[in-house]
Amino acid sequence: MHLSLPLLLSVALFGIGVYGLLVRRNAILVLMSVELMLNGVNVSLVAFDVFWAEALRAGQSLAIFVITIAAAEIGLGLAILLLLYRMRGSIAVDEATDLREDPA
Amino acid sequence: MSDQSLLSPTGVDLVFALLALVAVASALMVVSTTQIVHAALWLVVSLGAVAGCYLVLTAEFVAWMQVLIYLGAVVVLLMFGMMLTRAPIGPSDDLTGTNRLVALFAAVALTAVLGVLVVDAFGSTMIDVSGEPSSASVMGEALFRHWVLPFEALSVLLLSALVGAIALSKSDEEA
Amino acid sequence: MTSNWLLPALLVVPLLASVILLVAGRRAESWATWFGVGVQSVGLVLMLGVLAEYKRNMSGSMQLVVDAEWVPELLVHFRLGVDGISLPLIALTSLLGWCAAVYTVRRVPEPGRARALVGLLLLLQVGLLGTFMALDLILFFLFFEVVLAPMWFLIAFWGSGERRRAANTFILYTVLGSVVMLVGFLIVIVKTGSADMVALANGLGEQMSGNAQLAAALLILGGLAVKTPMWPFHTWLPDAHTAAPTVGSVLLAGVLLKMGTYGMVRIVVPTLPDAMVQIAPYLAAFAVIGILYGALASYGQQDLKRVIAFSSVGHMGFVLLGISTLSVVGINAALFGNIAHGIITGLLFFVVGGIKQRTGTTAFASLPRGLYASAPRLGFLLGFAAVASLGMPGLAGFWGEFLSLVGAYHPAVPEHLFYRVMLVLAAVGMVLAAAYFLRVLRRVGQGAASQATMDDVAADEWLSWTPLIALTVVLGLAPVLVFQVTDPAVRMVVESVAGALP
Amino acid sequence: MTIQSIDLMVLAPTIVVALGALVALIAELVTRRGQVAVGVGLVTLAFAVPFALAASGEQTLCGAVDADCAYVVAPLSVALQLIVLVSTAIVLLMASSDIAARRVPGGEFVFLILCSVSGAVLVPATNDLVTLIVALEVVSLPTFALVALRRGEPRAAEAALKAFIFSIASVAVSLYGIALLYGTTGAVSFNELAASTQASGPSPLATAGMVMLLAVVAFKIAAIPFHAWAPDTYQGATVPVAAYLSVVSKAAGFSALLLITWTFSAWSQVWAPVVAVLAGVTMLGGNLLALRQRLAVRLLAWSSIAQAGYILVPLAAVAGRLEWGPGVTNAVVGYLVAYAAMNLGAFAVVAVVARRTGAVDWADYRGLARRSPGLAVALALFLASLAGLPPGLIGLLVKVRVLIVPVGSGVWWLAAVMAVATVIGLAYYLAWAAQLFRQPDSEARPSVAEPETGSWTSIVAVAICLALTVTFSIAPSLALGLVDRL
Amino acid sequence: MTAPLVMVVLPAVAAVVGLLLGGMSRAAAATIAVAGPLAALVVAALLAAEQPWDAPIVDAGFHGVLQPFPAATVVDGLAVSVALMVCFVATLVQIYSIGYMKDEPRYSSYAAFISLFTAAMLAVVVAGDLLFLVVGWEVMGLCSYLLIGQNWEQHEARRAAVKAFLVTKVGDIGFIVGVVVLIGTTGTTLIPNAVQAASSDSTVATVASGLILLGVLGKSAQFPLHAWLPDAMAGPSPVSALIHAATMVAAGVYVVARLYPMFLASPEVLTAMAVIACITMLGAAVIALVQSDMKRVLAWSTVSQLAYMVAALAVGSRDAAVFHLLSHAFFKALLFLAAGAVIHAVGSSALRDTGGLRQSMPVTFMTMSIGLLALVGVFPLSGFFSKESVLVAAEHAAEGDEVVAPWVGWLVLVVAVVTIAVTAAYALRLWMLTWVGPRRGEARPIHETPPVMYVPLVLLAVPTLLFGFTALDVGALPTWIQANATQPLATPGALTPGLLTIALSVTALLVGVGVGLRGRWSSGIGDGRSFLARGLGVDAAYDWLAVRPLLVLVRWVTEFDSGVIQRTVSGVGVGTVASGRQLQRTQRGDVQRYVSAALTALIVAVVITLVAVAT
Repeated sequence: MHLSLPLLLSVALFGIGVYGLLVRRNAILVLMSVELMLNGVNVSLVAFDVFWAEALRAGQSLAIFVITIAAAEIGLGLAILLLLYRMRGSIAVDEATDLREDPA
Repeated sequence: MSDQSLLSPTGVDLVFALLALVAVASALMVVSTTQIVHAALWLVVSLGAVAGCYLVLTAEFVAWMQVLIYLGAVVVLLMFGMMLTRAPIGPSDDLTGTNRLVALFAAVALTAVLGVLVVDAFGSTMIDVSGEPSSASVMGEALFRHWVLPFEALSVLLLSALVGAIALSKSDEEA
Repeated sequence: MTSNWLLPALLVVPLLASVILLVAGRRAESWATWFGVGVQSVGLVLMLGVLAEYKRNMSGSMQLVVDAEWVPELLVHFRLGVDGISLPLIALTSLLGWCAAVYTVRRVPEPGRARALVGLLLLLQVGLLGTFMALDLILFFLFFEVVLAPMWFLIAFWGSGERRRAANTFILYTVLGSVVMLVGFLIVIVKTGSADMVALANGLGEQMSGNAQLAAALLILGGLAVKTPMWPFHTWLPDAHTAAPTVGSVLLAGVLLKMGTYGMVRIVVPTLPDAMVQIAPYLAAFAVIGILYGALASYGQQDLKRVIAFSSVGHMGFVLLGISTLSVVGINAALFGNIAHGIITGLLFFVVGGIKQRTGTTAFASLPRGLYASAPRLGFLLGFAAVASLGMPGLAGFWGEFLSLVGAYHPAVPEHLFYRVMLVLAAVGMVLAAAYFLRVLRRVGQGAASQATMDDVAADEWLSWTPLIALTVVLGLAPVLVFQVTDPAVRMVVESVAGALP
Repeated sequence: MTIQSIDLMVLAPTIVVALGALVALIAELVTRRGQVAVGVGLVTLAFAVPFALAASGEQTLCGAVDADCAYVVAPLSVALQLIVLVSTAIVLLMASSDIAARRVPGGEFVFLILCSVSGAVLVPATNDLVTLIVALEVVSLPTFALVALRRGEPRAAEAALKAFIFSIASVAVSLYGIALLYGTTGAVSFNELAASTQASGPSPLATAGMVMLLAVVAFKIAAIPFHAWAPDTYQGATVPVAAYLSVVSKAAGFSALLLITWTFSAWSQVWAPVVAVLAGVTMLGGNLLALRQRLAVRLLAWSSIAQAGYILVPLAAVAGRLEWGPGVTNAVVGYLVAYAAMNLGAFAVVAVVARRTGAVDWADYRGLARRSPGLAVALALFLASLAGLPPGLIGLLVKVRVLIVPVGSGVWWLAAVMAVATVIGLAYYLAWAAQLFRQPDSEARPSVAEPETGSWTSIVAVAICLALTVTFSIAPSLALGLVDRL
Repeated sequence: MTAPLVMVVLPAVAAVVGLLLGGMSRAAAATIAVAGPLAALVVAALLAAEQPWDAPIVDAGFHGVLQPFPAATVVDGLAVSVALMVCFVATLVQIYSIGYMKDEPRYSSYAAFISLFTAAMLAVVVAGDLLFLVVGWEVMGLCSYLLIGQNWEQHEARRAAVKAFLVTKVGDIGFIVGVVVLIGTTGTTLIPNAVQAASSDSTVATVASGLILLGVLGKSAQFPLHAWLPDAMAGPSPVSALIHAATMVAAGVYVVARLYPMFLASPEVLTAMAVIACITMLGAAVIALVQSDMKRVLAWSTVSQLAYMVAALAVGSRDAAVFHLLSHAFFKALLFLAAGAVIHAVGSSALRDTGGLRQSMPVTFMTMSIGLLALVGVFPLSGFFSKESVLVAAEHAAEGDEVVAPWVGWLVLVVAVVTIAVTAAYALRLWMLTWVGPRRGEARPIHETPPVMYVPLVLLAVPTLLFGFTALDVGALPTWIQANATQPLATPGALTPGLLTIALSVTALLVGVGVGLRGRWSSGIGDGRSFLARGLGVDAAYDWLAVRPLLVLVRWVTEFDSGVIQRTVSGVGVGTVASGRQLQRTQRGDVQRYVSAALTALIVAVVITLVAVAT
């Protein structure tokens, strides 16, 4: 099959993830967008892995690691945003601006 | 592998393209829907489609991992997160911030640049997906023969994420 | 040689002393100033030791050399030495340091904190002496920088008026200069693989390509020009002087400025002769602009300290003019001018500081008239220092300026006609210098005394000022005391330029 | 299925640290005393140091045969490991007071920090992109928890969230870069990649991948424009955690950058200009933004951004006539060593002062020389070192060492930018130092808290940093020649 | 130490001692003050008695510029004769000052400055080295500043002092540069060697002597740098006597005489000197005619008389110039001291306050009359002979016997003769307004001055009366002056009067006296504000040509400094901080914007790198 197909899928997922990351206000939606980005990466990795088909299976191995990393990140991320929710009563990312420059 | 033009699709191509279309469309829904819960559902669809793609690409093990971890764990976690933060069930207008133009620009630019580059580099490259799927045993061998170190490091990562999450969730009660 | 410990000792003694003051805690406040005098006296004795060990007949070569590898990664050696070019400046530094210490005993400026003040003065001393002793480019740069922080503290904490602003301008401007200089140094080091100033001067530097020499020379000169200060890089000086406490001004004008011109003679001229020959006429032009500009600007100032500060711009212009001739006479004149300006302007700032202490101001608008009447001795010293500063023959200020002119008549570079025009303009500057100093005397010294009497010069002031007064006269009558030391070394420097001349 | 034969001794530093993390967690659970965890942490780090030093020459995890082994130690990596281990020990000393005061849970804190360290010790010895990116994640992830672990500070979560989001975004970008590089070369191990890059020039796709790979590094070292999280996060975190982020986390970032640039040294035309621009923008921007800071930690945050810019300079200079080599790495490592000592010192003083008086604002430092002369003098020295002004000689010398690289390779504009940036930097360091020695306000605010138990450990941290800074100033070769000595 | 050096050092020591022991008793100060010049006088006399001397140059052995103090001295007739005169006048001035400055609180510094002044003048006189010469030259300028400004409580004195210093300093630009040129081209600082070398090259001679002439114009108060001298009368009268008769103004003429071979090598410079001298000579005399102040009359007279000397130098007769210098020193010192006595008695130097003092101050009257007669040039007083020698020299030049063109000789001759008439007129006017007629001014008892003041007058009257006769013994004075000279100049005998010149001068004198007797002088005293009285507007010219442009420059520079240079520097600082503030606006706390910026930058970096790598 065409290598470019999975690659284009990967690019599309990554791009969509970037958009969501930058635009979604709810922190959980942001986390979801990140998952999309990582999936984009993984599609590439798997496709290239198939393409090169080398012995170490580096692409697929990394894809598995990325999935694991994503899980860990989501876990911790949720903990952080729950904390945020406890502190602020909201998980709107763009409202968490207590820490900022104060150009007087 | 023989060089073939992008415009002469094979059967596998069509299957993959369909799955990809589903994945992309539902991904778009994830980032644009006005209901948080829907977003989670669309995410499930998208990730499932991607898992299908992996299967087409003969990456069997990765596909199972995708289903297990993502659909089984991550999405569930996210659902819990929604519940705990009392996410509204109905549609809400304020899910998208004011950053839309910049975000759109960044996303489109990134997609365009990478898309052009990818097509430029591999536009006519074919891959062979008729071979033996890389099953759990294949991947396990690769992982434990060569990727022990990152694997072990990941265990530290998971553990620390776990402990961190626990510590954070109890941190205020003790204070 | 057995007396090689002298130079390191000159650095270590004040350094240790400042550390002692640092750790001594508040109980040191009571004895800090006396301690300072003691340490500076030890320094003076060590200095006499250096003078005794110094072989005048070998003035052209480095003496009392100390050399130890320090940071091999940067080719830095802890390399010290003294020759005819540096000896007078080292002596001047020791002397002015002593004078400042004596002056401080009874006159700690507001807000007190004698311990910190003395400690900083001693640290300053380390940097100043080190700069004049260093024989390694990086080491030179380090000592060059050591001076900054103490001086900044002096101005920012013991100064008056807009002291913070002035201190910040001082340090930021001069640091910019020294960073630029550092880049020049690094070019030299990278291109030659050596940071040894002696080796570089003895031909290693000339091996650099023309463009590299030019770039390095421009950068180094640029950095040193800020310190000198050369017009138009002088802006930090008047503010710093106006704000600085008396001892700060004395050391600033007396020694700090000399680091710039010293660096030119020590490093740029012998190491980068080809470039120097190209740059020299431009340097001369800047020097002469500085002379005229300094004089005119001095005339327009409304504050005694600013007048003297701008006069320094003019005087250093003469020094630069001397250097720019690249001739034996000119460079000797420059070195002499350095010393003379250090002594005389040091004295001027002491006296002006005395006036400020008594009247609380240095602004013409509020200064009482008739100092000659209200405090005749102080008035006399003001007149004496002013007259010496305006280049009266028979006093030290004259020789540097006059011989710069002589040097400019026969520069080592080919642009003779240009230099002669510069010569005439510089001579005009000498007259203008007379004009603004007479204005000062007329405004401050003369006139019916608006304040009946004022405390005249006190004993401790006499003690700290007398060496300067005496040297002003002695060097005015016997400039050879300096020239016999500088001349052989200058000849070595000029020799290295000779090959670069077309 | 044969498990890869591994030489565990080579991996010992990482293993020791990871095990130590568990021990610390358990010890706290058992004893219910956070200080015990700190003690375990310190002992762990002390154990790890000789293991790290034991590696002589170049060793791999898999024995000498396998050049593609995932873990390779060389003097350069040992030096970086040492920086990480010693710095963490100092951070633990600083944090000990927080733990004693129950501001943070001791066991979890030490566990998380040691987990992160195990990654940081791993990073400089990794030998492929997969392990590298995983190790970097191991460094990062626990730190977000550490940032959020600050009881009684409502903004801690916000601080952690910012770092977290920034981190996952940049990691995703870098992962994509890795995917692209893998796709174009078919390799992830550094040796193969190096061979492949030497064989052919960068294709457009590889170029894009290369640049994207740098994102995670830029995030870790907080280089502009990947810096914006740093000031906010530092401010929200406890001071020791901020110190950890600014030194250890950065050291890991630079370790990664060194490995990446070494691997792709044949493609320096791709990354060197990027790094150069990064360096220039970071130096200038960091210093400019620091100019008007009045909160101690925030100022140090911007300062450490600027400092990262300086450390980038030698690598950036590879854009000119210079090969990647010891001339570059020694400058980077030398600066990192000095930076660790002086920056941790500054943070340590801030920690002590904040704990004693609750002071976070600049104005609270006014008259510190009166109240605690020792602290004031130490802070002044650290600031002078950061500024590169004697008596902070080591700070000056490493700047010289760094500056000499672009001068030697003819990247003039970078040298010029560094010169200007240094001058701007001087302004705020000095302004802060001036505060210390000013007369205290007549209406000085009453000190919020009296000296607490356990704050002596922070003082020890200050003392260690002071001793290191002074030692380095007297014998700069210890820092500048560290790699050559290993 | 050599005798000439001792001569310089003795008064200098007196000055230093006087300054250091400022608080000592008045008597001690006076003793030291008189002792200095007196000792120098003794040394000078001993030196004179030693003639013939061994070597013309007493050399310290150094010729380069980097020498120990450049103390080479010359001992020749020229130096010794002038030195004798200087010491003599200075001693008398010091003695006179004891009385004149009786009520002066700052007497000791005053006396010390006079001693220093004497030392400086002696340094100029005996200097065998250009640098030594410069030192004496400049210190003298300083002392004149200090002494003119002795009464610095008064605005006039302050102004005059600064003016004297600055105007002469302007001339000194030329002087210094000239010396630099001389040293630079000849490579030596020894005067005889340098002069010899320079005179062999007419370009160098012209440049160097032209430049040095500028200094001479300043010091000797020649047009256009003369305007300081009349104002300098703000100083005490003894100071005027010293500065404006015997020392400072003479120094200019003396230096030309010292460097004369070089000047002779440049007819252009001599011609310029002649023209300047003629303008100055007649102009100053005419101005003297309308002055309302006794001392100002004498001051302008000094300017005019100095022009005679410069004219003599211009027409090739150094000896005539020196002759007139010496005789003028005596009678002008006498006149100033006498005027001082009158002021002392009357309390004012304005001619409107004098008149009819003949009976009350007989000694002063007699001596001042002798001085005025000498000034006018009445036989057989010294002024007659010395002025005749100048006329004779001009006549020689007119006949074409000298290096300058004949017209120069004619010019000098004619102007000098005319000036004699004017001189006679203003001298007569001064005499009549002071001594004859009714007493004007406030009525107060007038007494003769104490002996300490009138004895010096008498002592000065002696050489005024008799010095001229040295010219009668054909060749005696020229021989003396030229004794031991390194470069012998004119033929002896030129100083004796000639028939033609006697006829001309006597005629002119009679005309002048006639005019003087017919004038109704007492009516016009006191306005002193006519164009003439203000010195032909030279002050205004200074003002417009030098002072105002300079002040404008000062303003420009000051404004440029604060407005451009300083503002640039502080602008950079302010701009830096401001840009920091602008950058702070990018840090609003919204992490999504942070990441947006980072990713956008990343995309830009990717694109740029792609383009850069591709090209």
